[in-house]
Amino acid sequence: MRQPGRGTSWLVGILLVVTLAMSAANLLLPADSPFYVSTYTITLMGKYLCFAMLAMAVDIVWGYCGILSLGHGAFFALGGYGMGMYLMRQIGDRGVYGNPNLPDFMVFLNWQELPWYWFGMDQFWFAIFMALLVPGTLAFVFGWLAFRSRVTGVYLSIMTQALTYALMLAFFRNEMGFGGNNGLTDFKDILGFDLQADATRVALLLVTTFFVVVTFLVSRTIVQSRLGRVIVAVRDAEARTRFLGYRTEHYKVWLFVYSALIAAVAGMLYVPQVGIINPGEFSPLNSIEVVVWVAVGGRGTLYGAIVGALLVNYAKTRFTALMPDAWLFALGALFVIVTVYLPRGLAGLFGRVIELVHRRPGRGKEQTTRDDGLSVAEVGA
Amino acid sequence: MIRIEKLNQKYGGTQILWDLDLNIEKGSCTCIMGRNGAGKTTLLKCLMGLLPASSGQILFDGKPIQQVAAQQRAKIGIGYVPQGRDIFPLLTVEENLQIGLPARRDGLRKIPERVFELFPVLKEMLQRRGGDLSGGQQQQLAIARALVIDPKVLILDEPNEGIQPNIVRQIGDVVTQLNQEDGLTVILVEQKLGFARRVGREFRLMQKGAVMAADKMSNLNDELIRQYLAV
Amino acid sequence: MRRDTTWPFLVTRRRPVDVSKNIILYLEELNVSFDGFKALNNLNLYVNDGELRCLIGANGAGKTTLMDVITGKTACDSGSAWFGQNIDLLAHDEAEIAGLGIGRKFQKPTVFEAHTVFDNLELSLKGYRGVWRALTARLSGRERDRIEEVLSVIGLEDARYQLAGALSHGQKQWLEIGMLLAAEPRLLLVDEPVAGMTAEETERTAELLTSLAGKHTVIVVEHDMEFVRSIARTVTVLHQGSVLAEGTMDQVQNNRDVIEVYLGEDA
Amino acid sequence: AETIKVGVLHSLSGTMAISETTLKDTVLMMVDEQNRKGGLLGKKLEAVVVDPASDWPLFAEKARELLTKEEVDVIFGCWTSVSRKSVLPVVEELNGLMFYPVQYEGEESSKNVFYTGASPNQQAIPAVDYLMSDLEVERWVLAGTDYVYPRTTNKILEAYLKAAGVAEEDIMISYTPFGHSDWQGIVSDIKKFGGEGKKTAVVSTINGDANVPFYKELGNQGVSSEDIPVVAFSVGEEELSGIDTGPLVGHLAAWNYFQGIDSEANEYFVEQWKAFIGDEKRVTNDPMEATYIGFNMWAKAVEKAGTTEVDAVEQAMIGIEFPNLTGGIAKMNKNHHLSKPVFIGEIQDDGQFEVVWETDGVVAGDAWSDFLPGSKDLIADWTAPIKCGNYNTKSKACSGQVQ
Amino acid sequence: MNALLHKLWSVAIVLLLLPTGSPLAQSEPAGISADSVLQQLPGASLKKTGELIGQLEQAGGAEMRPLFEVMLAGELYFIKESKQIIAITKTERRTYMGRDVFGGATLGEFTSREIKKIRVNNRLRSQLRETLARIDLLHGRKIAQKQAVLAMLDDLNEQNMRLLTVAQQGGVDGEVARLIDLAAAMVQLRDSRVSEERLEAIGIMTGQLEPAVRNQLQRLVNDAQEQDLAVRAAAQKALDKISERIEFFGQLEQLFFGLSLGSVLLLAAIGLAITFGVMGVINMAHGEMIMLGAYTTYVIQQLFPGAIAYSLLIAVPAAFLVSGSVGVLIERGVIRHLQGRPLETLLATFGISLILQQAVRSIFSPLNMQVVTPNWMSGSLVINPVFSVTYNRLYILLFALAIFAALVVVLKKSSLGLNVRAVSQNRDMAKAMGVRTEMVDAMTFGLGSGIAGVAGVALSQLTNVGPNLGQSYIIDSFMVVVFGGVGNLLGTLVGGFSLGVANKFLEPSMGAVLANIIVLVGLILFIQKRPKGLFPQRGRAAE
Ligand SMILES: Nc1ncnc2c1ncn2[C@@H]1O[C@H](COP(=O)(O)OP(=O)(O)OP(=O)(O)O)[C@@H](O)[C@H]1O
Ligand SMILES: Nc1ncnc2c1ncn2[C@@H]1O[C@H](COP(=O)(O)OP(=O)(O)OP(=O)(O)O)[C@@H](O)[C@H]1O
Ligand SMILES: NC(N)=O
Ligand SMILES: [Mg+2]
Ligand SMILES: [Mg+2]
Repeated sequence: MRQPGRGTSWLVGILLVVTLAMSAANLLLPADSPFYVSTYTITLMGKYLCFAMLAMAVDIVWGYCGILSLGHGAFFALGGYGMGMYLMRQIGDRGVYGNPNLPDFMVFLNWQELPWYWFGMDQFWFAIFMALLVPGTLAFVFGWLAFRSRVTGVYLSIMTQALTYALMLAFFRNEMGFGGNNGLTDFKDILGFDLQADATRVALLLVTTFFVVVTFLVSRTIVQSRLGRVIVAVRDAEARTRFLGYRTEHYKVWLFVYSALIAAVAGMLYVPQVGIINPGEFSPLNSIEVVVWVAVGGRGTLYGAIVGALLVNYAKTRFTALMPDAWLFALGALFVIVTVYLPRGLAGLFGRVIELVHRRPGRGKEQTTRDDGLSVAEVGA
Repeated sequence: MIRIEKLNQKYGGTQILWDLDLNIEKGSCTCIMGRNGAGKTTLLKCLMGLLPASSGQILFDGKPIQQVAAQQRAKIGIGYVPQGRDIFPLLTVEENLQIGLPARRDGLRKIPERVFELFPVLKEMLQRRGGDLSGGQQQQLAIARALVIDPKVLILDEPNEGIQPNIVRQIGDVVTQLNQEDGLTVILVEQKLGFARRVGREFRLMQKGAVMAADKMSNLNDELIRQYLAV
Repeated sequence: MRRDTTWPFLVTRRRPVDVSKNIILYLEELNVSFDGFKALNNLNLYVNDGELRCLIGANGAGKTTLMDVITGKTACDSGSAWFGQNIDLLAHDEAEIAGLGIGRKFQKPTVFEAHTVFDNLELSLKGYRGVWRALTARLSGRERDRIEEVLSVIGLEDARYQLAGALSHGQKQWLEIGMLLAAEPRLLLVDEPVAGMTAEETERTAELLTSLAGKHTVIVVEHDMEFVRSIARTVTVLHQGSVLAEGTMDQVQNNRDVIEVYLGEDA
Repeated sequence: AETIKVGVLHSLSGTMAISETTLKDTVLMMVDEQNRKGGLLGKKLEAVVVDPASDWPLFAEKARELLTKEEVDVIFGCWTSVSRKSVLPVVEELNGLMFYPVQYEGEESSKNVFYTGASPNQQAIPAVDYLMSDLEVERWVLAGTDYVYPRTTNKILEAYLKAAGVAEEDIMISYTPFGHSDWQGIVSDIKKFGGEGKKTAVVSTINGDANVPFYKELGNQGVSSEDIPVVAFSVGEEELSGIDTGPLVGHLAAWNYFQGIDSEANEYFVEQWKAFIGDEKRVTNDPMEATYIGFNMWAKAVEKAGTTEVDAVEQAMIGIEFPNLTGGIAKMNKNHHLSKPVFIGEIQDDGQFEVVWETDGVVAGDAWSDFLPGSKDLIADWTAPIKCGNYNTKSKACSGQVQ
Repeated sequence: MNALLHKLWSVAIVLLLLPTGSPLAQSEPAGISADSVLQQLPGASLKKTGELIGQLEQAGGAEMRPLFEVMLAGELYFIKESKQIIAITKTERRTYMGRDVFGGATLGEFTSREIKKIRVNNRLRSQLRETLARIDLLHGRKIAQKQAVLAMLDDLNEQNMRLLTVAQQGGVDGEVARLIDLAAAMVQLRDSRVSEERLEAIGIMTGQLEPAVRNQLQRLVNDAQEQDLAVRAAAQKALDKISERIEFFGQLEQLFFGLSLGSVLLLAAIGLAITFGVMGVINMAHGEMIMLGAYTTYVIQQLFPGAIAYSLLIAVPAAFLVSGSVGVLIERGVIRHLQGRPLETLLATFGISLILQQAVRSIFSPLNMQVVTPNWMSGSLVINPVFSVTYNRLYILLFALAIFAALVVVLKKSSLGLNVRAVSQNRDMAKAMGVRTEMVDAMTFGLGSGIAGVAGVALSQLTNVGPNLGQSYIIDSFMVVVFGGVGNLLGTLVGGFSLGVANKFLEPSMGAVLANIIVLVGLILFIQKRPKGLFPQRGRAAE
């Protein structure tokens, strides 16, 4: 039986419709119309969707393959830096010092020339290429080393954390030539379009939505293919899978690289929309937060990852404004409550609701829950 | 000694035990048989308190114990040897045996010698990790471990799975010995007819989560076997 | 250092096993020890192609360890293990060995619990195991038939959409045997297949294994003597990590040593 | 709108909450006070507080939220430079108005931002002057947290010291990460560096959290302020309130304000603060004064302009004067930086500073340092005809950021 | 022989110097009276004050001691109106109690408006301290004497030499005598023209670790004017010898730093080794347990302001109880519901850590709290001038080891240890064996959290006590536990110390940041080699 991605395609539809409507409302309606969507909301939505992509990236490795990565922020940030470097070079001589060759932060710290790794970053295609190549290679090398040596479980998790932590420290160093703690900022335009123009922001949102949808569809294809089932098999009984002749480390490496690339693309889309990339993105706590989004949404389901990322970040936005002094209580409580009462996250809740609505006849037995909370329906989603 | 009435059990939405009744006499040695998936293990787990029953009654010495937690059931004298042995893999053999000591009612805090009399191999293996033992050794350890708590009832779930013939015999002897000399009530789930016949004095046949037949072992005839045990 | 080839990386991985001498498995002078404990002790064993070999021996004699060595799970301290004339098993890892056509059923049934019975079988189907292939694989009609066939052999037709995790112990045993069948390996290593099965089922398993022999080579480890007797042609008895006796069931059964360490008096 | 909205963009959680929460409360206090005085332009002020949570991209998002969703008329906010850099494009895009109250590295002047904290020439250079002349320091340890403020400040100081004839080998530079907590090795190195016969001092641009373990280690390794004094630019009364100051007596800090400075205005301010926060033990510090001056100047400018409209207020701000809490008058210059006095204080055992030196008058804050090659030709001037934050006096042009 | 020569030399110096005047200017030199100097003190500039102190020493000598002491303590004020100089003690109620500087008689309370402080800065303080040292050298205790002589080594002027000689004649022994001899040798090397004398002086100076010695030798070696090649060569040799010793002690110091950092890592990780290592809970709130312990220390110090010396001793059990009970609450309230879902404990405990941080922020303010270091924890154990061991680090190192030992005993000797392991390996089976699993869970989590709290007490002595305290240790803690091997306490010990030592040995050449990065990368590579950490769980079951 093919497991259908039932009840999930609608999510893609809703996303598309909502973002298109928002974009139209922003561009076509006058600012005083009650249906006008402010650029603030557009940008916010763009950011959320980048996070949703990142969440999917984590979910693919964690939810489906049991690789709990506490360092996916690293790939996100590397992608972001790639884009940031491009945007930085686009500033050209419009920086405060008017130096056409060096970014501002290099000028006032007395750099004499552009470090070699900045060369070519003024070409969009090259920057994108590097922004994929670097995190992809890092994921490959790290994954290859780790999976080949059969580093698993918490050991792997903590190593991913060490990885992002080491990168954070490295990028903090001003000698690295990435702007140290301040990172890269003050971008002006992308591909010749003014980054501050509403139309550019809307376009960025639409591009992001496009990538979220593509990621979703591709990932869904993957997890529903036999590959997807091998991956789940690896998660549950890696040794057994190996004895069936599957080179589990290859599966893991490629999945890890795929996931890292998604994270990198998310990072690339994130930077022009929020306007800054700095080493804070490498912080291990950031990566842990991503895992938390996925868990809240329901791991092992792609749409759960999206829903979790959107919900938690929306909650954060609202709470930090509504109760600036106490929002952490609310957010913390949310995490605790979801874990205790919704073992399969929000997706599990949906799943149950949907199940109640139309119990499907003809199935030999009902869904049975494994102790880690996965069931057939969700594994396929 | 143990009386089960109208026991129902579900995994999620799937019902496994259906209005199951079972009566075990004090001092008896009862063999529960049935096909794969009939619900034998499930029944024993309910009895041990490791699975919640959705309805029904379990009486131990006349007292209802559905609400009693598993650890308390160990203390009132139910010893359990699970299917698959479930040795604590990273504890040494000695530690595996010590775990049950506090549950003894007589306050003894030393592994009783009797255990080593019954299973001399264990004495040699005291300092090895339980998980490293071979299957048969683990099985012996599992029985020994259950005996440490000085139970009144001993529950064994397929104790001979994967055990070498002479030890199967030995286990059979031990069980008989415990039952007859020490007066221990024994509940045994067993698939192998030979062993069941040799050790058990009564039988219960299960099918689809219910007890279909109960009698003295001598009355287990081919007809019953074909009806309830053949595939 | 590999001596069989000068440029090992040039040799394609997939070579059909060469059984021209009619022996499919050579195990020589194998030693395995754990923390000083000798699990295998200068073990020598040869298995003919197409044979159904029973391996018996006391608990802890090293039968499972032997299978671990053959399948690449455990590295041995010394000795050699060849698959046919041409393949050095010690130079390959688990996945490669499985790819060479050595399948295994574990002593403790291990199946993919989050997958349905059907998917478990699908994943076990014989075929190329590469990542890309897995991504593009579609179940062919032939493969589907094969799965149905296996399902009926193992008696789990009704449970095909059930999660394997929800099967009972015995059902898992069957499923694992099914997975082995689906993979159609050259050499089957079956560790205690009838543990937890009823007499009837035991018989069925015996039939199944006997029917496999010839086309496949089967090594069965079992403690159920009736079962062994019903299928065995050659029986090897392991004791403390080495071969104690080998021969027909009758020979073995009357061997004093075997009776003493394994079967017990009046077996 | 019937109220004038004042946005407060300070972290209330995360690593910077420790410093920034105080500034949020200061703004709230100022808003209260202003409302008690009848508000501005006949309207009440309303504070809108958000929490950017020490998360730099979140600063940008929150700034946008304040400006577009809440439509605030002015923002008081940011502490770290990176947060300011993150917010900058947003306030410029949306033509907002922001007051930044913390000492910083300079090298910036935006039409939409007023910098009321010290720039390096109002803190670092006077401090080094004091050490050189009064304490006759000959060897220098420049110790900082590895980020842009210490880097820039130390670049400037290095150039300055070398210009003053200090040899290369008499300058030791050391950078540590944020929140560095194991100072054993570095303090031991400093001790060795200072033990070579010449009077040595440490110029510390070590950031907030790393200071407690740093000073503890100094104390325990027996480095006293008499052997090797430490002059810090990021350690104020608030930071000291979390440290057992006994062993630190005599170490120094350079600021534009100390709580201990005697003046009526200051006494009133301190009392008002303690009453507002409801804690007798709470202290005041330099960024609070900077907030205080900034807020009052803004209020004056709004009155002067008769509107809260950003362009009008921005022009009105220039030239506005307001009394410092420490006496004297602060003035907002054309480059959006203040003229303020500079004080050097020594730490006392009650966690307060004792002023041991002060500049004669006020020092005008430089947006662009004279000691950095890239910026020595730049000036900022937001009045006509230049109207530019980075005007090159050589090429007579305004590079890049033309408004 | 040497000693004899040396004696002679000392006597010679004394004879040489005697005519210049009595070494202690007890008598008042012409015209200057202490009183008149004192009158100039109010309102004097800092520079002027320095001069005045010199004059006061000349004029008043030992009599001025109380004045100098009050001044050094920053308690010297004058009454604005009368310009009278008084000593002031600040009271708890922020009022000012005046007393007579010399007599100590109480002069009543003053308000801050009536009086003004006589300012002292660093320079004055060190001048005062040197002055006091000079006074103390003659009638001080040994420690003061030693300090005084050490201070003088840097400045061997005539006045100081005179003082030293007098002191020596007054009878000193041991360390002080050695230092005075050293001073004499240094002067001899500097002032003598006779090659042998100078060589002999170098002989005495060889191997001495006092920085002044090294500086003088260094100067001599670098001095282009120095003609005497033999002396120069000897000086170079002496310098090399000294450098060699310094190098050795430098390594020793590095090792101690490493062990100390290791002990901090161990302390931070040890609680996690239980909650995470043994129970398998990915406890993101572990750092907050440490934080609670640190805050408990703060609260204890607030509750017993009079007993700072004992505050840490009280805080240890208190912190154990506080963090332990919070741990038990968390276990009972949340973790218990997550059985069989170990990975999700990450999510819940992350939420809890946010809540605890914010709670502390709301209750105690976001500021750092001031935790006082008791006297016995401050300062350092000076082994020689280039190697000393700070007491706080030393005690914390010992404390960490003690905690570790205690924990090992608890887990090995009590049934708790056995039960925890059994529960974590097979909960159902443990239940079936009569183990009260819920109790065991709660106790274990409580134990792990309690130990984290105790670690917090120690860390409060090293770092900020603020809401972010926990966050700064959580990453390192996980790293240490994993590096050592999950579930292995000894691994945590060895892991902590080796990471600490590695870090500290890399730091001098790499800088703190790069050292840290290299250690992290090393850790990642190490785990490739040993995927289960330093001390992996072994056996079949661990696979
Ligand atoms: N965790 C579970 N979730 C859902 N269903 C389960 C679970 N465990 C067992 N079952 C189902 O319950 C039924 C009874 O299982 P049980 O283990 O009690 O059988 P059994 O009689 O002991 O079989 P065997 O002889 O094979 O051990 C089986 O059909 C099995 O599929
Ligand atoms: N990883 C390991 N670590 C330590 N000892 C081991 C390990 N694996 C196996 N052993 C030991 O090796 C011996 C042989 O074990 P093995 O499992 O091969 O026996 P077996 O013949 O399969 O027994 P059984 O019939 O009971 O399954 C046993 O004594 C076992 O304790
Ligand atoms: N601007 C500062 N102090 O970061
Ligand atoms: Mg069963
Ligand atoms: Mg075996």
